[in-house]
Amino acid sequence: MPSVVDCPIVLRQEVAEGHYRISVQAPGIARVAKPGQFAMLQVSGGYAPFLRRPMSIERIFSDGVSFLFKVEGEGTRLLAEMDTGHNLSVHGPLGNGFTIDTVCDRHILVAGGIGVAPLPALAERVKRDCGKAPDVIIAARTERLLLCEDDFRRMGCAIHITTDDGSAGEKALATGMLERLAPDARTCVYACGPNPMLRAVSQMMLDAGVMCLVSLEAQMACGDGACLGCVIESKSEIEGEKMLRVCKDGPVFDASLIDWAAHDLRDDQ
Amino acid sequence: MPSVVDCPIVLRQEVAEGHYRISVQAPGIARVAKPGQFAMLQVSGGYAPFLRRPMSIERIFSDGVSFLFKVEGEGTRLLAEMDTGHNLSVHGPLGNGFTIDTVCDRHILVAGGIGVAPLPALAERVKRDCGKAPDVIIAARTERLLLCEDDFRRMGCAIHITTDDGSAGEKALATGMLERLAPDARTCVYACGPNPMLRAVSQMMLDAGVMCLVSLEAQMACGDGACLGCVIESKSEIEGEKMLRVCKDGPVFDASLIDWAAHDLRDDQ
Amino acid sequence: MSVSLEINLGGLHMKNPVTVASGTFGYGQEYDAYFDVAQLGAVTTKSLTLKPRAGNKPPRLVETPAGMLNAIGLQNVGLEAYLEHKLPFLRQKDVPIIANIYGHGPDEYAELARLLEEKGGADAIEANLSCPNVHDAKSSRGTVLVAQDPELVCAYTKTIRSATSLPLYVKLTPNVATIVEPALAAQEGGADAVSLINTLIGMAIDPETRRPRLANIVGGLSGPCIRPVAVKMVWDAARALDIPVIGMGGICSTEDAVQFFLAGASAVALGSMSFRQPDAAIRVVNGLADYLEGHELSGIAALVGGMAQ
Amino acid sequence: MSVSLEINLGGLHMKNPVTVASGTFGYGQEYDAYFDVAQLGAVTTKSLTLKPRAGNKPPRLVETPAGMLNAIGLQNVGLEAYLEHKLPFLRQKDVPIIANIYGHGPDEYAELARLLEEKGGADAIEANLSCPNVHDAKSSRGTVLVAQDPELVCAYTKTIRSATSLPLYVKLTPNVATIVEPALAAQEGGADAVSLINTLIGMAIDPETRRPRLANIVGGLSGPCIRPVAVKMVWDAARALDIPVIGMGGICSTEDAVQFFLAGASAVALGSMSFRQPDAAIRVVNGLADYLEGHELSGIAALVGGMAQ
Ligand SMILES: Cc1cc2nc3c(=O)[nH]c(=O)nc-3n(C[C@H](O)[C@H](O)[C@H](O)COP(=O)(O)OP(=O)(O)OC[C@H]3O[C@@H](n4cnc5c(N)ncnc54)[C@H](O)[C@@H]3O)c2cc1C
Ligand SMILES: Cc1cc2nc3c(=O)[nH]c(=O)nc-3n(C[C@H](O)[C@H](O)[C@H](O)COP(=O)(O)OP(=O)(O)OC[C@H]3O[C@@H](n4cnc5c(N)ncnc54)[C@H](O)[C@@H]3O)c2cc1C
Ligand SMILES: Cc1cc2nc3c(=O)[nH]c(=O)nc-3n(C[C@H](O)[C@H](O)[C@H](O)COP(=O)(O)O)c2cc1C
Ligand SMILES: Cc1cc2nc3c(=O)[nH]c(=O)nc-3n(C[C@H](O)[C@H](O)[C@H](O)COP(=O)(O)O)c2cc1C
Ligand code: FES
Ligand code: FES
Repeated sequence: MPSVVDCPIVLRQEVAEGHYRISVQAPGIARVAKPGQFAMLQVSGGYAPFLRRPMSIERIFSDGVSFLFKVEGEGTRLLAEMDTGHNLSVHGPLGNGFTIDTVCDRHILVAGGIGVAPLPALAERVKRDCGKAPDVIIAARTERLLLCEDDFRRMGCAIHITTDDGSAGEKALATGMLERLAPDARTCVYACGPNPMLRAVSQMMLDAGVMCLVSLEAQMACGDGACLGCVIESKSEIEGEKMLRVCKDGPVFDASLIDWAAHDLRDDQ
Repeated sequence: MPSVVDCPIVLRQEVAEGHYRISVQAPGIARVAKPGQFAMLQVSGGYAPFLRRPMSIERIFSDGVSFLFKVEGEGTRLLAEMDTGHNLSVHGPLGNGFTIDTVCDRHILVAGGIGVAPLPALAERVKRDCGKAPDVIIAARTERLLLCEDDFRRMGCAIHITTDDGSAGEKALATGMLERLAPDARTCVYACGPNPMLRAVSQMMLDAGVMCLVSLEAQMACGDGACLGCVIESKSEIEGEKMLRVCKDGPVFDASLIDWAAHDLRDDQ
Repeated sequence: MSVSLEINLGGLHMKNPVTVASGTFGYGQEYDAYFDVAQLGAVTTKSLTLKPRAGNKPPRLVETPAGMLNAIGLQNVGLEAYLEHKLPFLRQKDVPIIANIYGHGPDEYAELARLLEEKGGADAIEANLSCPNVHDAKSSRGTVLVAQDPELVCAYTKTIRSATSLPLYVKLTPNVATIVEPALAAQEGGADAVSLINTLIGMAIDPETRRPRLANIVGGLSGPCIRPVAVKMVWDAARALDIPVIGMGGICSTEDAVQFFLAGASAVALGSMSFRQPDAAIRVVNGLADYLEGHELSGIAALVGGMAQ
Repeated sequence: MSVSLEINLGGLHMKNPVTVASGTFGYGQEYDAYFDVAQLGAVTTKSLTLKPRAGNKPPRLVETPAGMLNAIGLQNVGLEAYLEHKLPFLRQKDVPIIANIYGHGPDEYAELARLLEEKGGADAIEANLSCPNVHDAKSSRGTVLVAQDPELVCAYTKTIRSATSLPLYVKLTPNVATIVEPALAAQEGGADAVSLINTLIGMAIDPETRRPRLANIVGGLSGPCIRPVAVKMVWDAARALDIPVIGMGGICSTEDAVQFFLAGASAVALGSMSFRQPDAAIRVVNGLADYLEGHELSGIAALVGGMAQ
């Protein structure tokens, strides 16, 4: 069950230029949170910004959770200014989270840019549930923006790095690297990142008959499935609905469900 | 000339429950500021609260100024949360400030509650210009809310304390104490505090033929005399205007100018 | 002193004068995790249509200063699925249901009202004559919202009125020169109350892509930013009407709600604030009890229209 | 690349498309400390009336979420004192003056326009037909703002038009069902541009004292909170009109201004934002030059109405 709790910030780090990690003490949320779920964070005491900001849960600890975010606009700027000690109002955990198919032999996590955010928790859970740390592809624009590499390494993940400019790992896109890892029918791929990447990964995996889960983003107001603001179009109807709520029916979707053609590209990076 | 400057906060103190002092580094403003002037402080990076908050200049140092304020609502709450190092946008100095009539033998400052804010700077200036520290009446609800006592003492002021509950000084109103100090035609009285106090002090002094300056408050938007939002009614017209702008024509007024009968009492404490 | 928050809203008994605004609270169950919705005076549903509606294409939301624009486009499960899947949760709670309805033309509204009454799907009807995200009423002045045309408001209300004996509330738009005309028209048509205000029509453009932020281009503005407009319209309407006003538009706190009562609202609804604070409505219920007690008032009626001048 | 921000606004040459909103910039001199007002495209004055006006009783201001309500009530020095005391400062600056005027009935507007032209007190006239803080037009629907009645708008505009050869802008209210009707009426009456939007009517009540926060009870809502409403009205009007639109309402930044241009505004005015940031208008002038350069646009015209769909 989600709840709304004032949580003291216990850690705040600038992990890369314009990228921050904050950890909050939130035992109640930590107890029930699943990898891939998110929380709505209140970024301002005043009414501008009015709405909370959705943030993936990066890691789940015994007495709290962490968030990893990039400063995009006013809301994330305010969040970045919050220091340890400040009480952050956290509404969560929300959404469905990743379902780990333990029958799969191999698990590959694909992170594009800040899309890495929900994957550390997932990697930990895969390791626990499947007995083996997953492969992780970390794709970033440039070396400085590679996030969480050490965390994945510590968990024992096999790490595959690509950068747009070749400053670290391979000069390639995530898809190129994924192709080389040759996922097969007994592989499960989990991807989070910019829409063009997700679309390409989805298409590749669908064509190859590989199970693929993607974590999507959308503008959100409630996070609870009530406002119907965060929808995306699905290929098939679910309980008579063609419009899926990213907050409630997702944010993690089976890639085969998404109508990528209808998916509006205006927010794409 | 007023300006708008981002000023680092160099000191922040909780001086009494819900009462704070902040000092900012602002050499340009300090150079031109006069006692009784104020500044408009931006309390939020977002647009709620939208308007700046007017605050009297408490003291003027060589490289900055201080403000002393009481938390009233959202804006002052946000101000109280700002810590040293934060850049506070300061728009000032604004308003006319106190005119010190150096011909007077005696100067009495009357502070009611947080109305003490502009008086330390004034006391310092009176001492400098007239060669003698003024008398100061500090009126507060209770002992804990007596502000700036030590500061005035250090300047060598004669201090007269009254509290509503008798917890310090005399159990009396500021007017009672003022009466006892027996101001005469060669005295100048300067008062700042809640409207009922100002009205009473003004009436007493006008009746006694004593020169009296009062510092008023009003809801303000621009602080520059442009919006005409902060007006009060005057008894006589000044350049054809019956409506005086607290921000530009004041905030310090000769008590004889104010039409206390027309003065709306809804904001009175 | 124990205060009573009870009211009778045009025939509907409510244990307190606080409901939620249509479209901001789903069908109630969405907020079950945060508080017992039975503590509300009533639950108001998302607008229901006869058939399910997919709504507008995304993006449907954009944040604006102290508020937001939405262009959901009345996505809803339709009457049948509401009765089958959404109603049972609400009925198992002891809370009155205000079913908000939207139809093409007066007959569809009437049909919805009739069916809702017949199937026990509502304790009161709120007819949304003012959705800014769909445009299908025609008048001599071009395409307008029904609620912008007092004659249409009166005609629609009459038709719905004749189809149901449930309390009937008519929801109006603030996009009018004066709210008094459509409000009086609703009263004349037989409404038991008017709901004020729906969202203000607005839009936002992305300066980089140069595209509208909403796929629908225009949307409805809600949140604290519109509160002063809403209070004014409630004040105007309440003085002109004999029937009660349900006030809404930017209510975030008990103090905000009190403003609406003082302006003349008999009940209030929390909308967008539930997005920011899921239990906002119940906080206002509790806050009102404290306010009445603190001010030694025996009931809400003592506040309604009580602005001092 | 050097970009030009120059525009011609219904006959007025401006070095850039940025002015200030009437009533938020005094008579220009108030902001002299912060920047050289000659850098603006034009200075728009506080509404002028034939005789001095004392305005409403205080309190006249109250802050609201992301905005403010004002009920100044057109306090101003009157035409004579304007010409004598305020004009000299502006004339010593090389900046066009848009004199905003307010009158009782069309003839007073006409008289003001005539005198302003005769005495060289203005380079363009903006007729404020939409002040929410004074009510003196009568129509069949009761007391309304002139700008709420398209017939009155047309008639007033014609009368003022006949009294002056200066560019004539007509300022309209957002408190209408559709902005297109009064905007077309202004055009038909001979306006050279319309100014959109004046403040939205609103009010606020103090829950403790139960009194209205403004002595005038109601006031005009301005600031970023109303921006989405303003952009929508500019978009509607610009598509319907042949004459240019001056966009205003909540503009705080270059990005906000760009929204208005994309929606169809030919010029913009900064209002309440000057209170928060005295040099806001000049920041937008500079920001627009950067924006055009950054987007490789040669002039503002390339943006106007350029929203992609
Ligand atoms: C389920 C979910 C999980 C997310 N997890 C993370 C995360 O772990 N780390 C992280 O850095 N970001 C995450 N995001 C994106 C994050 O919510 C946005 O970056 C943030 O809301 C932007 O707020 P802002 O006020 O800074 O920017 P704004 O000024 O509101 O907008 C700046 C830019 O960000 C875009 N944006 C705004 N809101 C959203 C949104 N809700 N979703 C996507 N884009 C948006 C805007 O379109 C605009 O281009 C997540 C989004 C969702 C929906
Ligand atoms: C020239 C001037 C100098 C001032 N100097 C000081 C000072 O040195 N120290 C200090 O503590 N306060 C001072 N004030 C008052 C201070 O500006 C207000 O307390 C503050 O603006 C309240 O903001 P808020 O957001 O906290 O409260 P809000 O939520 O805006 O309002 C809370 C309460 O404060 C009242 N209030 C709001 N704004 C003003 C205002 N501009 N003037 C008077 N009352 C207001 C409201 O009516 C309300 O009752 C001064 C005011 C003026 C006009
Ligand atoms: C996301 C969203 C969806 C809405 N959907 C409806 C609706 O389906 N029917 C309706 O009558 N009003 C709808 N409204 C309007 C609200 O019921 C309410 O009138 C408006 O939001 C003003 O209240 P607020 O400012 O408290 O949100 C919706 C508002 C929002 C924000
Ligand atoms: C304090 C104040 C005074 C105003 N006075 C006038 C006026 O005298 N004449 C007029 O036409 N508009 C007046 N307006 C309206 C503004 O010119 C402008 O249309 C409105 O404020 C919207 O712009 P903004 O949101 O940028 O402030 C006034 C607005 C404010 C805030
Ligand atoms: S954010 Fe409200 S339904 Fe998803
Ligand atoms: S605050 Fe604008 S004139 Fe005084």
